[in-house]
Amino acid sequence: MVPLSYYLVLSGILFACGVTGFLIKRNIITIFMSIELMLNGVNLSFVAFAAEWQALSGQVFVFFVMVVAAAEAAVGLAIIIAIFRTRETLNVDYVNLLKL
Amino acid sequence: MLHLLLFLLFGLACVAGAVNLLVQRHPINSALSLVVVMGSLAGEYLLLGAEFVAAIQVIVYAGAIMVLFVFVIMLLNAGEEERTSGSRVALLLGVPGMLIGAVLVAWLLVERSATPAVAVGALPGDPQTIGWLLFHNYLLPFEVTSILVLIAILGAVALASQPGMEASAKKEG
Amino acid sequence: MLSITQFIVVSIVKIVVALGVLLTAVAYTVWLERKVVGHMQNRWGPTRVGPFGLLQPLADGVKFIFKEDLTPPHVHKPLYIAAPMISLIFALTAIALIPVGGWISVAGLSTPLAITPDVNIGLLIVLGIASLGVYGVALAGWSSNSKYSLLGGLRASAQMVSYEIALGLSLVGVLILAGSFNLREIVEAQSGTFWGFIPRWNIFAWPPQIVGFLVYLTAAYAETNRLPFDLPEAETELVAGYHTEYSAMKFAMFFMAEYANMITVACLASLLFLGGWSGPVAGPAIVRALLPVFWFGLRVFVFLFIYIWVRGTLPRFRYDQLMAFGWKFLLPVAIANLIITALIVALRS
Amino acid sequence: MTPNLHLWLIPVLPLVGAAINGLCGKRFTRTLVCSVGLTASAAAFVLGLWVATQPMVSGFYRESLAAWIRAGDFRVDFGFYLDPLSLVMLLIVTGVGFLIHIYSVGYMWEEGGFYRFFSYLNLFLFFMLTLVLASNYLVMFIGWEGVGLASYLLIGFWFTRDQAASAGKKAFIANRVGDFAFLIALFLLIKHFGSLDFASLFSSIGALRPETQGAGLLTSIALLLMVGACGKSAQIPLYVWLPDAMEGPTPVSALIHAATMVTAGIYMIARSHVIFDRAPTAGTMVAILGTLTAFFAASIGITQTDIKKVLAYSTISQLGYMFLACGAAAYTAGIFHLMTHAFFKGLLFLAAGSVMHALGGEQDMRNMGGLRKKIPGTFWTMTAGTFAISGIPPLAGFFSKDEILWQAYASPRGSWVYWLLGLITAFMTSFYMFRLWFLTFFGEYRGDRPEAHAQPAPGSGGHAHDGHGHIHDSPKVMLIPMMILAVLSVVGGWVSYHHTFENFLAPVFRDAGPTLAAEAHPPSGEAPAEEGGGETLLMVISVAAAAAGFYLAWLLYQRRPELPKQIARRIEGLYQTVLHKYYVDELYATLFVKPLVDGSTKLLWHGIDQNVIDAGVDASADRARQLSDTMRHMQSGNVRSYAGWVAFGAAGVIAYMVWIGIK
Repeated sequence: MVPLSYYLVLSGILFACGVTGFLIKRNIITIFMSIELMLNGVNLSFVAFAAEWQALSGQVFVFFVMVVAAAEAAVGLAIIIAIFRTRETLNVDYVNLLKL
Repeated sequence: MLHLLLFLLFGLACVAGAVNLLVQRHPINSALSLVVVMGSLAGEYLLLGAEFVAAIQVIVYAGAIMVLFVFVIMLLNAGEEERTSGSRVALLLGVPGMLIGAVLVAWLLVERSATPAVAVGALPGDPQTIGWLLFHNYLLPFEVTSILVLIAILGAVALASQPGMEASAKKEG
Repeated sequence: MLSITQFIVVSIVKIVVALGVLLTAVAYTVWLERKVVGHMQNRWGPTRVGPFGLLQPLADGVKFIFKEDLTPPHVHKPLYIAAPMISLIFALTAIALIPVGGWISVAGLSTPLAITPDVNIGLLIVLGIASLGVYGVALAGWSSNSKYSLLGGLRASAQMVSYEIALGLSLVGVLILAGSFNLREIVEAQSGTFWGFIPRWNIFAWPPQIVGFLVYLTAAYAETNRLPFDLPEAETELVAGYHTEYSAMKFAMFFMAEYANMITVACLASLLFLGGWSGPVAGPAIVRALLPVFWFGLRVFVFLFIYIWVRGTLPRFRYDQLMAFGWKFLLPVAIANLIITALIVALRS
Repeated sequence: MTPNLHLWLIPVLPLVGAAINGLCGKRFTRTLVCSVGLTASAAAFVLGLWVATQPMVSGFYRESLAAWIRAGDFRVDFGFYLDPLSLVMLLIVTGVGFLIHIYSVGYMWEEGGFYRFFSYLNLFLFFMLTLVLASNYLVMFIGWEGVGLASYLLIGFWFTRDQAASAGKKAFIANRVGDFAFLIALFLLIKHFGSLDFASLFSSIGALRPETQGAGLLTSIALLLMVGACGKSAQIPLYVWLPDAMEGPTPVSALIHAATMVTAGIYMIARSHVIFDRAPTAGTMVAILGTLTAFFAASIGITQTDIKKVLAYSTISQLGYMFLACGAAAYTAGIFHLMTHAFFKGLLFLAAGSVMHALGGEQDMRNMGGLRKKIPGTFWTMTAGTFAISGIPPLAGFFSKDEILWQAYASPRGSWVYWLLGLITAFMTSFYMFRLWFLTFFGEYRGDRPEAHAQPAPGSGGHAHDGHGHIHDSPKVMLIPMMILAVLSVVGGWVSYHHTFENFLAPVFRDAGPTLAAEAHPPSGEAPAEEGGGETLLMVISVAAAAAGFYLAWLLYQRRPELPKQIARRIEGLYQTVLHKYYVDELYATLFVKPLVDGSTKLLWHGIDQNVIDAGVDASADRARQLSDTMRHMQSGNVRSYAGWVAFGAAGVIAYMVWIGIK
């Protein structure tokens, strides 16, 4: 028997790691991975809450999250390729033209 | 007991993978560590009884999405990321803020929340039930997400296609 | 029901047996391939070592083991070493889910003829593990820091991800008919016959999964990088593709992984489409228990032979043809098959 | 009950015509344009005649189309109201309007903006009819403002000419003063009687208790209404716009500034007679104003040399007569004179227009003369008009003016002063009219251009519409309306024979109000006995005055043309003063215009607008720019910075919610 809060804390840690990655990583691809990490953390909390409330909806929503993640990955990677094609770099710190 | 051990095992794998994703400087290492995270998350799902979710997690995330990442990394031949200091805000505001938030939530969860203990397979999510839910109660969201995926596919194709490619294709065809 | 210790002991026994059988099968599939292709091309194939060169695999193994294991410079070492292991591990793990027969009871212990007990999402897990196998190839290609390998890895990852979809969709028809992910249940759903003589296999069932079967077969060739889809290791273009830089045991691992994968998909094919181990059984108990395994092995052998046959016959695709074929032909066909099956089943019920 | 008359159709038809011509007239041919315009006005006229033939039970007929304003128990309808008074106005407006439409076809044929002109004319008809048919003060006010607008547009018809444009503006602004007073009067009415509908309003006023009747309220309302009327009807002190309005095309002067619009004020006073009856002071004020206006305008008219200016001042003084009549509570006489004046003054303007037409836009009488032979048609019609206005029996002007003079003397509100001034005015009227007549048609032609089409004055009058040079009479399309009007102004007076007109209008003015009745009592005792003799006597006197005017004019401008110069030299100062219209324009310029312009330039424009408003706006804009100049550095374009902000904010939210949760 494991207290549910452990699962939640775990998902929180994963999410936090994702945010940190987004903040400190420079490589666009890695940043995308951080986003995936956050999504996974959220998924875990979904499943955990589903277990707590005995409601399968949580698990169903995980699928929706996965689908969205897949779509996001597809588009995002395509964008990354386009960026690399034009700017010859994957470092977000060099992709900062959109400013005043 | 065994349950707790397995939870800790997979959990530690998860955290290790996540932290490794942060500290590794080469994207492909990060990608692999993320694969580890996802695999062990599948383990956690199994512990919670969501077997179908676990399987899909492995197939879709580890088997498809991450392969895509690796593929792109290989395609763009991404090297080590150089430590440019583009943003002070991210370091000075973001990281501490995120840490504060995480710590607060964790503290609240552990100290203040009276969440019940869950047994192994607390909520068996077998394919039949999930599928039934997915195609009855959540039919509309399902269809909407399918449309979303379609749009995503089109967008990806449009984005990744070389500017001159259509013309050359016309020439050949 | 078994106690935990009994369970562990039985499992270990089963694992050892299975591994032995599998590796032997792998070795002799190689031998078989060389022989068959040789005869197809009007050659002898291996003849020197032992009768009909039956000991050739052993010789190869010894050679692999004693070869110098050299690591090229400028490779990404950890991944370079890890890659072959990854492929082999996943290839072997996939087998663990495959049931090869009914239940067997030895000394009062009855256990299913599969390493793992029945998992009700067995098929999904097999697919998942198979889909993980691509990492080995991709990483090998990337880490060995050579353009041939890199291209091989790229091709492998793209090709596998693409064909995985067609593969999965082609199976859904069977799943609809069986109504379960459990391989054993799927097989049992195919027991019996139509009108007494046609076996109730999925390729004969109503609606027949013959289309799904063919799609599966084709996609499986692509998944296992076999001809006519062996672009990742196309000798004529990319020396040896992703394992150009590998030698000795590491190379052997890739080799074994490839053939293990072949056997896995062959097993899946016979389980899903050809009624698994169903077949006439008679005689004493032990024979009753082992005959199905024989029928099963027979089917697998047929599939392996077809593999080799195709290899000896068909030329290699061009890469764009490969992709176009996967996305523009296989996938639509698989979807059509799925839709038709679903419709018929829905109308019938 | 009376049949449904569909009064609303009468104003709407011209509106439709105006819309058609105004919106797509540019692409029409001239024939099409004028056929549209004429059809609209003719239809209105015919409808008016048909309405006139309908029997009217209970003396009036009203219809309400829709509720316009509903506020509590106060409501205003889009309603129309027909009683003998408005019927008379309706016939005058549509009839004269129609004739002048016809005339304009010939007069404006050569002009640019032909469709514009007819669209404006129809628009004017619409508003004027709205004004006269209104069933409450607010709808009347719509028409009131509308005719102002139409007159502005038409005065400035040749807006490329500076005088024309400024004259239009002058008319508009002068009218604003009156409209302002009119509005205040309406507000007072709403405040104290809670209604603007004629019927209910007048009944409630009539129901006022005797001691409050004639009290300050009604007087002030009446005075304000009077100021409004002064603006519209060009009375002292607001008459200055009318002479300048002559910049517009002559048909406009005839229709708007002689026949119809300027009489709106008189109509309005007559319409609100119930109020004026109960406000003797206001009535007296009206009478005094009217008398003075008549007198001064006539005296100015004597010295003017511009043919249209003379007619303009004559119009003003005739309007003064009508005011005098209304002030003397002799509304019937006022309306009667209004009608006849519409006939002969419209005729005179048309004739003047035709003269100018013949002379290629020449307006100065000193350059005319001896046109009797050259343009006989114009001459004879003009003659009829002149005799009519001068009050020579038995023409129209004689009856109406004589009626007014008699009422001014005999009505309970009248006095011999009014009568005397009126008489002198009558003398002057006939003098300057015959002066105009002699100068224009007799003697030798003094024009410098026998070929009257050498270089026409820009866009004035419908000149030069044909190649041949000599002075010629106007085409039929212009002459026929003039002849009809001539006939009308010859015989128009007889409608008052045996008081038919009076009896016809009687139901409108039946409720004369107790005060007036009381004032009326003493004379009414022996009125019948004294009436016959006194009236004949006064009649003879006024005719004599007219004859004297004729003789003097003949003497000065026919027998001894050199005399006027000598007289002018003899009384140089007076002459100059009168010639310059008593310097009223200059007076107004110094009194009102200049302070206004200076104040708004120095204080409002430079002071407030530039130094306060603009400065404030600019300052705030500068502050905003500086602020955003510092803030914009937040937008570094670096994704991670944004993510940092987001994470920070999220942390804040989480902290807050945790705090809430554990509290």
